Amino acid sequence: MSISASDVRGWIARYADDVAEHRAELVKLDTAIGDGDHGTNMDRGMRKAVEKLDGLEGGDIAALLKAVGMALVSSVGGAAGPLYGTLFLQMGTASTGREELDLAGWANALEAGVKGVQARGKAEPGDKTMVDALLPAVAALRDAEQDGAALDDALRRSADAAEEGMRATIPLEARKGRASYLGPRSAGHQDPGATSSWLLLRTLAATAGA
Amino acid sequence: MSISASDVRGWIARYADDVAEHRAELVKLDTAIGDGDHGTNMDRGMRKAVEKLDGLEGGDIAALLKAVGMALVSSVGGAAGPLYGTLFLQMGTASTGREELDLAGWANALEAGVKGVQARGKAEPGDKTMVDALLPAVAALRDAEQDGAALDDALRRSADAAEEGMRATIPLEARKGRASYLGPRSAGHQDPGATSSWLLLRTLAATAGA
Amino acid sequence: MKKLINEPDAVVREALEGIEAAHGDLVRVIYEPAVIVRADAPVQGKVGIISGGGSGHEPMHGGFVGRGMLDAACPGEVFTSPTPDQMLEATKAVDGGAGVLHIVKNYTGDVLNFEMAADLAKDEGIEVEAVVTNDDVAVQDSLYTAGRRGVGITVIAEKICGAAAEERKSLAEVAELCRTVNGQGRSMGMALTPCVTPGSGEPSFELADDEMEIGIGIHGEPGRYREKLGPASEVVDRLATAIVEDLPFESGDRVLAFVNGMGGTPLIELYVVYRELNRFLEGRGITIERRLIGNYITSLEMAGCSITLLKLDDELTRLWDAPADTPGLRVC
Amino acid sequence: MKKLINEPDAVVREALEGIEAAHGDLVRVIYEPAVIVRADAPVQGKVGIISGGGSGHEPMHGGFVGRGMLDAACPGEVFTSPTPDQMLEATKAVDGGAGVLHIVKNYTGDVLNFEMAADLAKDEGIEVEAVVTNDDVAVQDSLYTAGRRGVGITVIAEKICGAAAEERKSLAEVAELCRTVNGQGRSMGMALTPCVTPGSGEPSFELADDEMEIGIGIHGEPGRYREKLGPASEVVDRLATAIVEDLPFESGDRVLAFVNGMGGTPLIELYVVYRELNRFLEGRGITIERRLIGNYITSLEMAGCSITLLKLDDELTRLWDAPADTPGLRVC
Ligand SMILES: Nc1ncnc2c1ncn2[C@@H]1O[C@H](COP(=O)(O)OP(=O)(O)O)[C@@H](O)[C@H]1O
Ligand SMILES: Nc1ncnc2c1ncn2[C@@H]1O[C@H](COP(=O)(O)OP(=O)(O)O)[C@@H](O)[C@H]1O
Ligand SMILES: [Mg+2]
Ligand SMILES: [Mg+2]
Ligand SMILES: [Mg+2]
Ligand SMILES: [Mg+2]
Repeated sequence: MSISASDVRGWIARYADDVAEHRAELVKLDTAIGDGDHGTNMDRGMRKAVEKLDGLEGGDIAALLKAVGMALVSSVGGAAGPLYGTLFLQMGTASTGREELDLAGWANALEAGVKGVQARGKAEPGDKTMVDALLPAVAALRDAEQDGAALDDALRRSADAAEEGMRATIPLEARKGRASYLGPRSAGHQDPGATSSWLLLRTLAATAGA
Repeated sequence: MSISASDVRGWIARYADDVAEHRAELVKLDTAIGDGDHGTNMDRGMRKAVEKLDGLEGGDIAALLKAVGMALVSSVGGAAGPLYGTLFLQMGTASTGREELDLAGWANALEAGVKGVQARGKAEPGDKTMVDALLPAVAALRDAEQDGAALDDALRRSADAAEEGMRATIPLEARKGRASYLGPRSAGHQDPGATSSWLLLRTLAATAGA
Repeated sequence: MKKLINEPDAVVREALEGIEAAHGDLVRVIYEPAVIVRADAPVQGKVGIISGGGSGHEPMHGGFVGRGMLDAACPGEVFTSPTPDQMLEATKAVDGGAGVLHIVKNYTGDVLNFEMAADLAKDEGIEVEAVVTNDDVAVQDSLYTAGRRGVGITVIAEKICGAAAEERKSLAEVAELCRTVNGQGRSMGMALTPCVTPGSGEPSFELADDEMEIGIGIHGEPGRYREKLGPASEVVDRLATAIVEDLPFESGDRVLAFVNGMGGTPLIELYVVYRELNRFLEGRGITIERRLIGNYITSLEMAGCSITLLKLDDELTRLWDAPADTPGLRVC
Repeated sequence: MKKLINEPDAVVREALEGIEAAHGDLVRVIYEPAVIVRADAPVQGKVGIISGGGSGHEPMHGGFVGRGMLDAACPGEVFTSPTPDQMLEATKAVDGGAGVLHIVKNYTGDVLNFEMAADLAKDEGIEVEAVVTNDDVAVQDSLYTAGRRGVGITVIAEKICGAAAEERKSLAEVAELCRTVNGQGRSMGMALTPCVTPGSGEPSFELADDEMEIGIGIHGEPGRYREKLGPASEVVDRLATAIVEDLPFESGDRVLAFVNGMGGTPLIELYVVYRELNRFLEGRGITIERRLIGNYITSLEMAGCSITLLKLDDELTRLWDAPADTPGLRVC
């Protein structure tokens, strides 16, 4: 079992729906420790990403992922735009020439993407950012690989790891992004970007699982 | 029995206290159908009037009343400043050369004052202004004169007439001043200027009665 | 009441001290009685122009004192007309021998106090003309009201008359010009929220979350009626229709369009309002030849806006474009 | 949410249409991607200066496009940094062959998007320098934060660098000047009320009737801490002390003092604040040589203010005084 180009299209379409559905919730989280636009930004960006893919023929996974990245960069703005944009652009580059991604291939792609996010945003684990959801997800994929787990099982485990990482942001004091301006007042709130990242991986697990 | 210069001083001092005490209430009335400053304006003006009298020697009633008028004109502002200022300036002129005012003398003075208010503001009875409290007070004084009533009794009757006139402004639609901008919405509220005029006459009755 | 002030009773005086400290190059401040005077007043041979009114409408009027606009302004207490002695002081301070124009907004308090001041000034031998502005179409001009209020057109009249005075036009000419501007101008305003005066500490009226107040004045008075809050396009349609049909403004007219913020409405919204006004007037064949957008005649922190239209001709346009250098309005 | 708008999602675009209709003589508006460009751009041989950021801070930045200030501004969605393609479009539109300066406020979003844009512009052979402003002393500049926010000094840097560019200073010189201004400037802000973005419809934070939020940014973020609201003198003492001691500003220094309204605070209160600031600085032997008072970098309808001080020298003063002709700031 593996991730095909149509799986990617389905994943992006479903994620756009999930973001729209959780838009208000993401805004609320960002209002508490930021400026209240994360939900709006991601919703606007994912709608553009879906449009972009609809206008794109063919089964080149790298092309699809890069198209999503470009759409996010040019429509999301804020911190999340360049960061999610880079995530997808790097995943695309890492998948060049692949017709489909097996567990190892997907793990490599996601790892490259998260490396890109960190290179751009300079966030370390524990800084209370999307990285706190993304890095555990990569680690979980690697463990699953070790265990020779099936792809769908591995995706579920990476989504669970992301959820755990997201919840772990609650007590943290932010050290990156807008929330860091609050200092101690940022503790006790869940990071919006970590939340949208968990949603991203949960949706993929659901898509592949289906 | 008659109104002496020291009665006038006592009246003005007590009225200043009454206005300070009712400042918030006058503001509230003016907020409903005006701009919410009548209490503040009258309070500021009466404090100045008291200062002015404290700095003024002697027992010339006309001089005292004119001094109050000048103080009000130069410190109250708004519609009430020129109107109450004119009221006292005209009362002063009408009392020229008098060491004290008997009932007839006071009736003449108040009548002259109200004439001045009407000449300046062009308000007719029923326009929902201070005139609706002042004119009945003059009429009541004249009646009392006819009945050969005592001064203190006459003053009480003129204060009662002013109160009645004040209450009668409640159902009226304002045709003068700021309240007239509200049209029908001005009905159902008591006029702030009529209220401060009633207070003025009530205080005089109380002063002379004491 | 949440305000950046010290003592409520000291607001006007302390703001004057701030203005004096900030704009000493343009204006001079007199405190007893309170007057803001152009630094180089009196300008010999020039008609002096003064205005005044309650405070809380800043930058009007004090912010418009300077070359090309007012020679002096009399700030009253918040929302309270100033007193005759302030106006007399201002009149004497700006009389350069060519007489003094009093621009008076039509409110009973302003009119009565300016009347007393004009009498006193004439007693002192100063030639004075008073023009009363009354451009607010929200008020019926009838025997049953104090007449239409003076609102947005006052700012425009101060600019245009100021330019004419700089050209050494006579008092009669400047006064006539002021009447012309007032006669060709109309305004109407609305509010999304009330305001709170330092003196009262209470909201000037109550308004539900989905309501707006139409036909408000500039003193936090309630308006003519309230309605459900609609989109900006409807609000503009409502105000502009009343304005355009009152004068009336007709197809082919060239206008100065003034979108004024009441104080608490963000500039981004005023530009949305201007967009709607521009579309509205285009639809009626009326051309916006000049415009002014921003907070110029305010009601403290009230959220809302007013629209003012002035029918232009070449002369009025030329005078509008003439240089002005004041803290509140600059034309280079 | 009470706003003079149509569709929340359409606010930025419709405001741009209003700006285009109002200021066509000064600026040109591009819609896809959204950029406000100086009407006569690119000016051959002149360094182009662009800035950008979320909308809701008007007049910043779009209101500062024009002769003597910015060549272009990129408006993002409300409180959301614009995107690299907007910045690339702006950079190309204003490049007159002398290179382009990006003035970037220090927010993660602004910095990351401008970084991507600069890379893309360089790929197209345009010389770009970026200067990040970070004058907000409310934020500790440490490894544990995204660093200090760029606030009030940004407006001043745009004015001063704009003047230098008009004098045909080189990109390196203008960029260095921008660093100098940022280095000699400090700011801090406070809020009496939150603001409501059209997108969220909810207040950005809750504040009791007797509380104020100290150390706020310009995006409705909560501040560093909240306190009981005191008199203006205390508020100013609080902000100015933090500012003065940070640089530090010392006795004998000459400064530009910028009292900025967050949007919902009446001008009369800003003058009271200026009065207090003037007294505070006098007390420390610091001379206010130039000043700016008003709503220039706002947070929608938020009530509150920020104070910015810039240490001046003759050259900076001369450039501050140089002519500028923009919708939001005019120097004659
Ligand atoms: N330097 C960074 N590295 C990684 N993620 C970051 C960084 N800065 C911010 N983020 C993420 O971005 C999210 C905020 O995104 P968003 O609200 O859309 O942008 P903005 O903060 O500009 O309004 C935060 O919750 C955080 O997860
Ligand atoms: N033309 C007028 N004639 C007589 N009294 C008037 C007139 N206009 C207003 N008033 C009185 O003045 C009162 C309002 O005074 P005040 O609030 O101090 O002035 P303003 O209306 O200018 O704020 C009204 O309640 C009314 O009684
Ligand atoms: Mg955000
Ligand atoms: Mg009143
Ligand atoms: Mg009043
Ligand atoms: Mg944002």
